Amino acid sequence: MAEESWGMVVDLDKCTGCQACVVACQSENNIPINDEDLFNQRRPIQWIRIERYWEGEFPNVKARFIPIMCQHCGDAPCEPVCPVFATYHNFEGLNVQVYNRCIGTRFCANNCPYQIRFFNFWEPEWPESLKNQLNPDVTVRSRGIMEKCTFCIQRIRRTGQDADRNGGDPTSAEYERSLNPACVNACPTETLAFGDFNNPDSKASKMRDKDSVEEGRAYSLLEEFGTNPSVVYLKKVDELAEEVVHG
Amino acid sequence: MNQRSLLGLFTDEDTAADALDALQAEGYGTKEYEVLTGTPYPEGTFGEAEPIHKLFRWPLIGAACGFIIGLILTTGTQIAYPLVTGGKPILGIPPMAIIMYEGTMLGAILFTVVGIIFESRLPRLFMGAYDTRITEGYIGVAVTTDEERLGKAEEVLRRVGAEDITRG
Amino acid sequence: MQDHIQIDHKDINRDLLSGVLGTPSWWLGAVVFLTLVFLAGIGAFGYMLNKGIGVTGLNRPIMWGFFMTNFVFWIGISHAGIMISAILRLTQAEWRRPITRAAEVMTVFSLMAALMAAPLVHVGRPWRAALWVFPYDFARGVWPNIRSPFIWDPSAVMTYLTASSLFVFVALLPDLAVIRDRATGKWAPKIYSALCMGWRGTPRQWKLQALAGILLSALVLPVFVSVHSIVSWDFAVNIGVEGWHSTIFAPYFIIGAIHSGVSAVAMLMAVMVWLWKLDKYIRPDHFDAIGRLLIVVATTWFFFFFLEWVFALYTLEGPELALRELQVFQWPYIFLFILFLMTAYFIPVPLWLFKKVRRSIPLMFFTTVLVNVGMWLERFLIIIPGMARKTPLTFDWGTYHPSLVEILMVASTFAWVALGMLLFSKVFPLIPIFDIKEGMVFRDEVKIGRRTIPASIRE
Amino acid sequence: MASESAAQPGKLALDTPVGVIRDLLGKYQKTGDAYWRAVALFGVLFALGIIGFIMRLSDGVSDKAVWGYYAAMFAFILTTAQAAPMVAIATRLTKAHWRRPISRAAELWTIVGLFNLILFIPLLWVLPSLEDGRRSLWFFGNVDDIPIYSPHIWATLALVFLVIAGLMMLWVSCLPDLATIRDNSSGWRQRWAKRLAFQWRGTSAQWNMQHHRLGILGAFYFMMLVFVHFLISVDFLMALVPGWIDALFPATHAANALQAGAATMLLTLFFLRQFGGYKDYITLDQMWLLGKILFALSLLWFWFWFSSFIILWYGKRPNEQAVLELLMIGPYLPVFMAAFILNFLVPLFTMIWNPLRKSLWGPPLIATSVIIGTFFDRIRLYVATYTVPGIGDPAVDKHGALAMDAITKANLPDLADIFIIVGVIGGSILVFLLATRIIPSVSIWEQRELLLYKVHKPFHRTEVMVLGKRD
Repeated sequence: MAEESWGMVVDLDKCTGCQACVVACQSENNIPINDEDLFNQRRPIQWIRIERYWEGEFPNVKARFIPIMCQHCGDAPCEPVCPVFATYHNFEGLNVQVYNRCIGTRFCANNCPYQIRFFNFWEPEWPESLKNQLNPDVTVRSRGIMEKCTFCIQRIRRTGQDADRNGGDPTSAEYERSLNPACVNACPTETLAFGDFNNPDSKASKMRDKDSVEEGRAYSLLEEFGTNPSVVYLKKVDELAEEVVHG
Repeated sequence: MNQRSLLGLFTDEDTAADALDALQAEGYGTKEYEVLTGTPYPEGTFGEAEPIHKLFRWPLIGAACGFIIGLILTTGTQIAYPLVTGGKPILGIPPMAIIMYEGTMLGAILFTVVGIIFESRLPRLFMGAYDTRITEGYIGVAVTTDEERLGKAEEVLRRVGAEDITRG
Repeated sequence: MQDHIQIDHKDINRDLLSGVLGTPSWWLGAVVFLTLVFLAGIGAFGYMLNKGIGVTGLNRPIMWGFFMTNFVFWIGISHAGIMISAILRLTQAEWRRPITRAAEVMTVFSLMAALMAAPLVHVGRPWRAALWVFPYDFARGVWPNIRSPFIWDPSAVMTYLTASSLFVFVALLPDLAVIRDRATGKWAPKIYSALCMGWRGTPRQWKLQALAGILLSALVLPVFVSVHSIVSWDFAVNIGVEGWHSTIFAPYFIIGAIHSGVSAVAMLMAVMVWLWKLDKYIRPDHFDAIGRLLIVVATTWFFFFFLEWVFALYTLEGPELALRELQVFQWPYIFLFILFLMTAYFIPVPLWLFKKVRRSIPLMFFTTVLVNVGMWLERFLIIIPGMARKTPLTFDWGTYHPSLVEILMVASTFAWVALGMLLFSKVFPLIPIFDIKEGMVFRDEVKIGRRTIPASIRE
Repeated sequence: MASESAAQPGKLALDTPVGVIRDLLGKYQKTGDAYWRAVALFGVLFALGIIGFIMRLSDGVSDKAVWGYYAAMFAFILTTAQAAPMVAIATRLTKAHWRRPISRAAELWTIVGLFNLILFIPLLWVLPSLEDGRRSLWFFGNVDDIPIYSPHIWATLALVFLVIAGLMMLWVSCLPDLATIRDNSSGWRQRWAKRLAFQWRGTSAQWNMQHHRLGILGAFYFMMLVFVHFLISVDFLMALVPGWIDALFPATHAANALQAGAATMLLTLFFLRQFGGYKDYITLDQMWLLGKILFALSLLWFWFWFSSFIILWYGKRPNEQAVLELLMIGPYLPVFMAAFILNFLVPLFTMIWNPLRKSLWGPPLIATSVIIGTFFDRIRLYVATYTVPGIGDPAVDKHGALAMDAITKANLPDLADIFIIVGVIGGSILVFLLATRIIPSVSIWEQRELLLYKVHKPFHRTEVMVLGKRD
């Protein structure tokens, strides 16, 4: 079995907070429509979300954006607490969620420091017009279970099959578009890069290595939890940083 | 041979004790007579023989069984379908210890209860001679013996001063 | 300390079986009312089953709410029975005699209430939880994950439930015999004589009965400690939630459980005195003794509460401080927090210091009710704010408003326990008859000069 | 049992007050050779300890690593000798009659507290101040707000109060006996007893006063004990390890102390019975009941340890992993295993065995194992902790979330350490031995009081013991 270790790199320097990734994710993964009502209930489902933080004092206030999706932690706190193995760690370094096993204790959601696990409080519903755009490769989750970013595992699998059929390495550049999760493909500024961290010439590895080695921008979110995530963030290069600090 | 039983009722402890002595004097074995009370008394209040029991073995056996079951359950289930979660070992000792502990205690308690019921010679299908006044504070001396020796016992109990005598 | 009343066994039987052989006038009404409340909760549950967890007030950061709070609360109450009967049995405290049975029975029913409160109700797909977690599901080949505290929970709670039920049953045997001898009618005598398995009251049986009390107590105590520890680990293993990941949780929850549980027993004693007119058996002395016990327990609990806080601040971590700030300074939590501190410690304990208070039944009832209000709030304040201030990602901080459904179901658990106790009291005596009689046999006094000191016989 | 010994011929009737007084005073006044031999032995050990201490001093106090064993020994005495009085206090508060022969022996250990207070002094120089950036209970963010030596100050004060409370308690509980000595003996004993007994005449007012003061002082001693363990375990232990955050630990430290205290008492009783000649007073009852308490506390040891362990093990944060590595599974694994076995496994599997539990030699044997276990426990805690570098470097101990970068290897005792170990143990036993000559090691008045409350009388065909309980 090919021992990939899927990972993602998020270059915060490039993120404009345009939310394209969020929309792409919604349509790719059959995520129910988050209408105003759901937001008021604080129950929207966004496998990837853009968190916006204000930084600095007026006049030089800055909006900081950080896209947060499932970090697919190596030592995921969410996994061991599930009584029914609905979430576990697979051989590709993915933190997989088996909807069919899930009974909805929401324990994993509590234990995830990144808060990227979402509970289906209601039976998901789509307006008639959108019924036909549901992605056939992705299960429609029923109510009462947890769900979260899968790194678009359906795309990974399909690419793997294609690669087997036509030959070639699924992690190589030729398959990049079909391998990439929806959010990565949708990102206009190439903030997000996806790939196999075990393959040194995959785009993700390159970005990570270059930045961590040369510029030392690479870090992972909430390191003090020791979850050892598969998502690497690259610090924002901020020429105004000094002013912000002293401003 | 067929065992019959009869019961003498006494109002106070000392007469009951006398009755036991008398029966013993008449050559009745300790197996043949027993005191029935509606409340616990300090051991040997009536000079009766101290009951022997093996209750303390039960919980130990139960604990052993429970522990083994717990062990099999925890290791077996995890090995049967090994899934890595949170980088923890498939056979993590601490969680296994918890469930094995519960199993051990459950086994110990179940066996103890069975042991208690068994050691107190329950359930008893045939009550034999019994009187509801015993739970009203009377003290009963029940004699269970062969048909022919029963009359003698009855006469002894009367002599000592039984309130009432019933045959069962 | 115990004042002396020697009561004829006839009268003891009559008094203590009044609830069983006869029916108090208020009984039926109470049962009907409680049943209605209980059914209301069941209805709410049905509605939730139909619509989904959405009908509760839960939302993204706050995934556990009233149900979990209530679950912990009832587990806590359930520790009363064993605490009282086991520990007092082992320490040969004479004043335990009238209250052990009621306490143990409360243990059983509150454990059922706990099972009602969380494990099945609060999950997203109860029908599957019932099937897949407990009992084990062999069909799918994949077994439950023993690394999950939610597997430790059922194993511990089930063990405890089994143990405490058997504990009650064994201690019931002699009393069942008493009822068998008194019961009238066509079926009652048969049923009771079947239940007491032909108990006759031989020395052997009595000796075993005494041994059973001690041995089972000794065996149940470790279970009782493990149960609440494990329940506390449901929370403490979470590194994701602020303020939960603390090593002190197990002892802290245990002592809190004992605090609320023993208070609940005192409450129960008052109710029994009032409803069944048992004041001849449950004396002011008993309230006095339980009051003293409560002072110690409450203060120990407060020490652990203090420790928890010290180490929350000791870490000096931003999120932790934010959580504590929410817990203590922000509306409505500030109100709840003050109410909790007052009711759980600062009103009752100073009152208990006075002998007059300890010996007055209404005051003890009042204070112990306060304690239980406080301890319910304590669980709420531990569980909810932590999730409301989860992790440094302030973007996702939230808040929680319980919905009517949750409130109804919480109420129904209270109704359930009360209902259970009432039904139990109709078929079995709430005060161990043989224990009372034994107490009178084993009671004696020592003469020292002009003074007679109450004494008890030790073999 | 008093009545049994009365039955034996050629013995004073111990169920009469006079008999008790004569017997106990006699035992208290005559001193055998064995005693002096013991005193000499432990005196030598103590001298060794002083030598070891001087050798230590030559290394200076700048490097706290070398003082690890010294700190461990201080903690060891704190957890054994200074906790032993709890046996007297707890049983007295619960009005248990079986305590009467043993409460005095327990209270005598408070004198050893004085010895331990002296042991504590050097640590004040060894331990870093708050300036060095270590965290402390008294330090929330800003060093300037509070004196940088506040941990030292508060801990010292608490310890002093603990010792004073102990000595007060001892004195109050001695008053009636001192009066007895004053009236029934001669020589230096009578003279100092006269001085200390003040005007004790045994009026009911005095008895009342004594009864209440004993209760209050006992409760106070317990609170101070818990508080001292709290301060020591946090400011002088946990605070030295970056990222060691264990809210339960102070309670664990105190609980271990209760366990070790009970064990200490069991051993004390054993020796008093075997060599002190108190066979008629210290009987199976005391051994058995105290053994039961020790058993319960041993289970408590495991529960507290596991409650901490499972959380750190499950949490898997870097700092938690490092702490586990340092204290349990790392270089000190053998020491920890020894502590675990001797403190928990041995008591567990021996005490469930009835014949051993209900014997005169069983409980003391288990107590020995517990005491040795406690010794190892202190070593793995203190020695390991004191060898941790990084205190004083804010970069390491900035956040509490940060872990130690590297685990240093186990620190083995050198000659000085070994001298200190034997010296401290010898010294405390020496102090206790000397104390038994000054104060009777079985309380006379409590024995006499027992005669009033304990009656053996026939009950129909059997004999029962009747115990009176004054409220």
